[in-house]
Amino acid sequence: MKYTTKLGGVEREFVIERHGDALQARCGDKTFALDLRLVGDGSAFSLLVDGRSYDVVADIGREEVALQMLGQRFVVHVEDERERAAHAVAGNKVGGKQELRAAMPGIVIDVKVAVGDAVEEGKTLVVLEAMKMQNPLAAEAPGKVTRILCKKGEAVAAGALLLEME
Amino acid sequence: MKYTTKLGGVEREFVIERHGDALQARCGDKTFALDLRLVGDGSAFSLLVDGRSYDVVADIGREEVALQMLGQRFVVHVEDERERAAHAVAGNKVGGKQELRAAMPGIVIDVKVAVGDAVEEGKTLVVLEAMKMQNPLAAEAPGKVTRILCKKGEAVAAGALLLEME
Amino acid sequence: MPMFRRILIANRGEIALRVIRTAQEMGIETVAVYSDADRAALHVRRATHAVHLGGSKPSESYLDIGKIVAAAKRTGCDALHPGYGFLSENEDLAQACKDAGIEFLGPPPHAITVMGDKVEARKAAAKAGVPLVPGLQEDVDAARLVAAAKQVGYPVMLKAAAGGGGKGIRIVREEKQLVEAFELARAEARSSFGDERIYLEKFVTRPRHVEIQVMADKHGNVVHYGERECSVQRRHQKLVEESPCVALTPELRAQMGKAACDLARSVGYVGAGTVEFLWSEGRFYFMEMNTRLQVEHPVTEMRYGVDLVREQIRVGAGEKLSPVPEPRGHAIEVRVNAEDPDKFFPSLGTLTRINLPGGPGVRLDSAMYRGMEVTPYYDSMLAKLVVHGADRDQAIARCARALRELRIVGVVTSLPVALATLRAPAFAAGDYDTSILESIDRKPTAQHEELAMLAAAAARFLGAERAGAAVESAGAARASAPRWAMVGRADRLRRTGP
Amino acid sequence: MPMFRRILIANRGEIALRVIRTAQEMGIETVAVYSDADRAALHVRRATHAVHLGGSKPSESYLDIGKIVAAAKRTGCDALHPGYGFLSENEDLAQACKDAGIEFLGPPPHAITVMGDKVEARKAAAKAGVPLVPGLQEDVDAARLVAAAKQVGYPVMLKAAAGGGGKGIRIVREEKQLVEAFELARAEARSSFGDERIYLEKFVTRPRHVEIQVMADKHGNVVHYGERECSVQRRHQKLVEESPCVALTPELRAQMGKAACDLARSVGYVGAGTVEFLWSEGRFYFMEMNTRLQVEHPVTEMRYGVDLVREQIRVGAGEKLSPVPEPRGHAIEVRVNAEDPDKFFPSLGTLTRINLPGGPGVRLDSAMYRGMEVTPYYDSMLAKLVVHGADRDQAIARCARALRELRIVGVVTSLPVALATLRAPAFAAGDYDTSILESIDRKPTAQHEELAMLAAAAARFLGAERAGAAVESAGAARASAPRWAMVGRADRLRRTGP
Repeated sequence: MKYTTKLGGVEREFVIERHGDALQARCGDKTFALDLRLVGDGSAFSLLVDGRSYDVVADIGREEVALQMLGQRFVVHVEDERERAAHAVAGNKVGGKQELRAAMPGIVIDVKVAVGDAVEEGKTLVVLEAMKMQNPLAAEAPGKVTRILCKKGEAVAAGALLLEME
Repeated sequence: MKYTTKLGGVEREFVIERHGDALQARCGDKTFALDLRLVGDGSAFSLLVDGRSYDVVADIGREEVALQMLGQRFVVHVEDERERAAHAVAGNKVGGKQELRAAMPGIVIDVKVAVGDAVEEGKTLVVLEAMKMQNPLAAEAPGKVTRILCKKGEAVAAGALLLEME
Repeated sequence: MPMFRRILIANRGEIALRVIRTAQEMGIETVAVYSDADRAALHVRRATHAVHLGGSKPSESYLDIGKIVAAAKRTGCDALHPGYGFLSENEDLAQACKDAGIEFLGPPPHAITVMGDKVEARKAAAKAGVPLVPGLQEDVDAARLVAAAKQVGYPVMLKAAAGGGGKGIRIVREEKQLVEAFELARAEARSSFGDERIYLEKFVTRPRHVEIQVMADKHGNVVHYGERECSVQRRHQKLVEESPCVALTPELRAQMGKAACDLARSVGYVGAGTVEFLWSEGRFYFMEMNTRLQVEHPVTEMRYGVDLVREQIRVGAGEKLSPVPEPRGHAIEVRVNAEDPDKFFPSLGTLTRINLPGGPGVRLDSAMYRGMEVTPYYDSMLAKLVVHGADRDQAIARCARALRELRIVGVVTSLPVALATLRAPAFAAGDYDTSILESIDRKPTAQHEELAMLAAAAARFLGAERAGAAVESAGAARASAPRWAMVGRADRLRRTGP
Repeated sequence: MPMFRRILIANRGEIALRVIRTAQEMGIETVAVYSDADRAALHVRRATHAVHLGGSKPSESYLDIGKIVAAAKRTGCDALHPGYGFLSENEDLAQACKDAGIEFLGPPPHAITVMGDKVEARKAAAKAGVPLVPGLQEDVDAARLVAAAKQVGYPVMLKAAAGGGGKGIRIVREEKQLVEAFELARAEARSSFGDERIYLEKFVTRPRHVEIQVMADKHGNVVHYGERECSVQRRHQKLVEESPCVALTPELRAQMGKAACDLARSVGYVGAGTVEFLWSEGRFYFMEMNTRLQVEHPVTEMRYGVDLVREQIRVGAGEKLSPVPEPRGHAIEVRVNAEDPDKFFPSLGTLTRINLPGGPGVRLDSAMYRGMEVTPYYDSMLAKLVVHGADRDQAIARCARALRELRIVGVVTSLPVALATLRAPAFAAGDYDTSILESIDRKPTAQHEELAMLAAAAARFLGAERAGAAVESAGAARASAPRWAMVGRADRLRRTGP
């Protein structure tokens, strides 16, 4: 199976194949001998790459795999070849909608923008208080605010839609 | 629900009832206010008895509940009133058959009895080697050896029937 | 006075558990209190008794003095430990305990009151001969400012009395800018805070946060257990603490220890307390005194082989202080918070996997357990990892090793920030100040990123193989597939559409 | 000689992990080796490299010198750590390493050979002036026996040279029984072992097992780190170890330390070793020397603040011994085995839940993880819990506290035996010998049994309520019911029928 992975602006394609007990991964002209083994209940695995050992904890989402390994946390975007083909067909639209949702229950301390505002990437849109801390929620990409669905002082539930941008 | 519990030769009956959020247990003329809460995945629970706190890990079998609490391990025989009624009907036979099974894979080092031997409680029947240690398997009750299904030097699987007594 | 029979712990989380552990070792019973959210919390399960207080909001439970004191009376407690946070520095609780005949395991109410007021605390420190950041606080006018600034030396800071958290601060580098800056600052303070009071302080360059652990008994004895260096902070929250502080000379350490003890003695202190100082260019200045056990007290315990909670309980019961052992080696503590390591944004969820570190020189203080929900009601600290080594290099290497062993799944944690700090050359050299976190590069190497991409592809491959196997073996799949297939958390602003 | 670049660890389980931890802290890479059963073991996951050896039987993997040395060569290792057990006291491995130019992190082959042979070891000890249990070993006949017995004093023991594990031992209390007993013992030995050699030893009353930890470098320096008391044993397996030993006076400790160092020096020892003594009535006698790191080495590490594996690696690389720090407080280790606490019968299964202890003064060395299978291939030790306290009472209380925090589900463990030992009056008083486990009462109180019965009924009630809820909410049930309803283990002879 071929996997397209993206991390920090870099994209790599890996072809992983099983030959009996052994696994092989190819990336360009490099080849790796893999040995993979699930540990316990399956959110962790032991990965040997050419005899080097990595203790990996993985949280596998639909599009993203969040990994704990090497003392770091990586969120890698992964598509297998079928998903990639499906996306290629659906793609080619320009722009896109951004939704700002509350990741946790909290209180809206401030709304920093108004409908119609053009905002830069990183601009704080809403300030949410949760766990004794004020958390600025920022735009992930530039765009224009199209809807605001919360107001200052309001208590919001986890997952609540706070704001939309285009 | 009424539960009959047995431990170390002592038998106690507990009637446990729910009144809304509160639970009440009765044992003879004693009454206890209970507060029970499962912890995480459910093999552990927090038990408050009249405000006293117990951290309990439980392994619930069909007839026995193995508990870790108070720094000890208890294996309590529990029947609810339906099970007790069913057993009462099936019961009243005299004697019983004892089976000696290998609790783990191992090698039979010695068979200490022969068919027809009358043995006391605690008499070593078979010596099984596993985990670098020799483990004497003893009779749990007095009886007479009726069948021997293993022999010295033989490797046996976990659960294998080694010997029967009556 | 005999030892206590039963202590109520007016707190939750790891600090409640910390107190329970020592009480248990001393043969003293404990009463845990809990909110709705904490019914199954570890401090409830490990205490000998537990009392429900009320709703999950702190105001309905852990901050309700009336409920807490009533619980202590009802359960026959003869002492109360306030932990840190919540009501630990509340003189009303201390007073209510006193009135109820329950020993409050902290200082007398008066000491809490004095140290809780910045102006009073400064006055007490000055009276006890503790160095303060030089400046001008009272009767401020332009002429007196110019004179004071000349005396302390430029640069100086103008601060709004009503400011805080970095707001209302202005740095002045030359005398000719001072008067104009003062007028501007005053106008700004008036409009921002409705309070135009301004004061002047020497600008402290490259400050380090260094604090002294003190302990006092009821017989007039006050001792200290050396210092803790707590300069690794983000948003004024400490993240990594160590002892000893590489910047202190033995002379300075002795001076700071004496100053801290003098201050404690001057307010009739009893129990554990911490005097916080700013260190800059070889000098130290009083910041404030925390009249309770600190989060980072285990750093001191590891170095001195002492149990500070035990000492708190002992002096509360009227016993005399134990002798202070000789310190040994080097200790480091790392706080592990449930928060995004990039934005320090709290992360909520259920802990589905916890791998704890172990081996030589490693201590973990935590009330987390598998299945625990991280809720928005309380602070985000999940665990404190504390290590001890024969020297600083070994302690740093050990801390990094243990941090790599610690895995928490279900929320995002600050672990990578701590590891990056330990790896940072400035930290390794010991040459850092309170701004260190701003300058640390946490970008993974290209090689590590490639490995992560390979691992992610491998994880997907394994997942797909297992999904295939699951169809063949429904039994095996039921046990493991749901967890494996669990969709990742979405803590971020998601993009929808293509 | 420069520090090593990469160490192969010829072992598994917690000791392999122990070595990996220190190597990682020293910046040295590690190569784990593993059998089929250990592919997902923690030592494999935490090492920087891993090499598969073969089948799960030790003879196919961890005992195969050829495979191990080949793996070390292939992976470019410049050192090899043997751990304990397996090949750790095998002179052939030490020699094979030497021949391959790989540093064996243990003594030279000659020292292993001498100490591995009981007769040679006794001779070496005698030559080094180390006290032996008095008796008669050579040229034994009736007349010489009578003379020897008179000299050492009754009672005496007659032992078959080919015996072992308590077999072939006969106690003689009076001279008039001696010759007859000798003839009987000789006949018995001939028929039982095919070897009629008998020797005589003084009967050592109420013996304690006390051992000295030594360390030697390649420059002729030998030091010791005091003693460990290891008398709490079942089937000659240690269960609880502590340091210091309450029975030793400072003078005796110094004598034993010197004797141990002298013996090590006399055989050209290098690295970590332990000299085991019997202590009885204020005297000590040489038992044997273990030419490797002991299971219980963390007891010493906790008291001395030293990393013995680090010292092993350092002296292996040709460095000089570090100075021995002053010992502090009291340390206790408890081994937690997967075994029935009544019959010491091994217990196999999958670990479904692990709650680890924490807080002050607690160290855990373990390679267990949730989901791990306990197999019959290797020994049954799951974890070592080590605690440190300011004094013995605190250490005992702390150890009991930590043992209560430790929960393991999936196998039956020896935890209750350890807790009962800590509670036993003889242990608390320090007045015990190697027979202590036989006399400890482990029967729970009637009150605890009643509570357990109530808890069992409550567990059933909760299970039934959840099963009811599961029908209503299939989703919730799928996540939790299988584990909850898991059938208990059946380790015992079951009765079938009514």
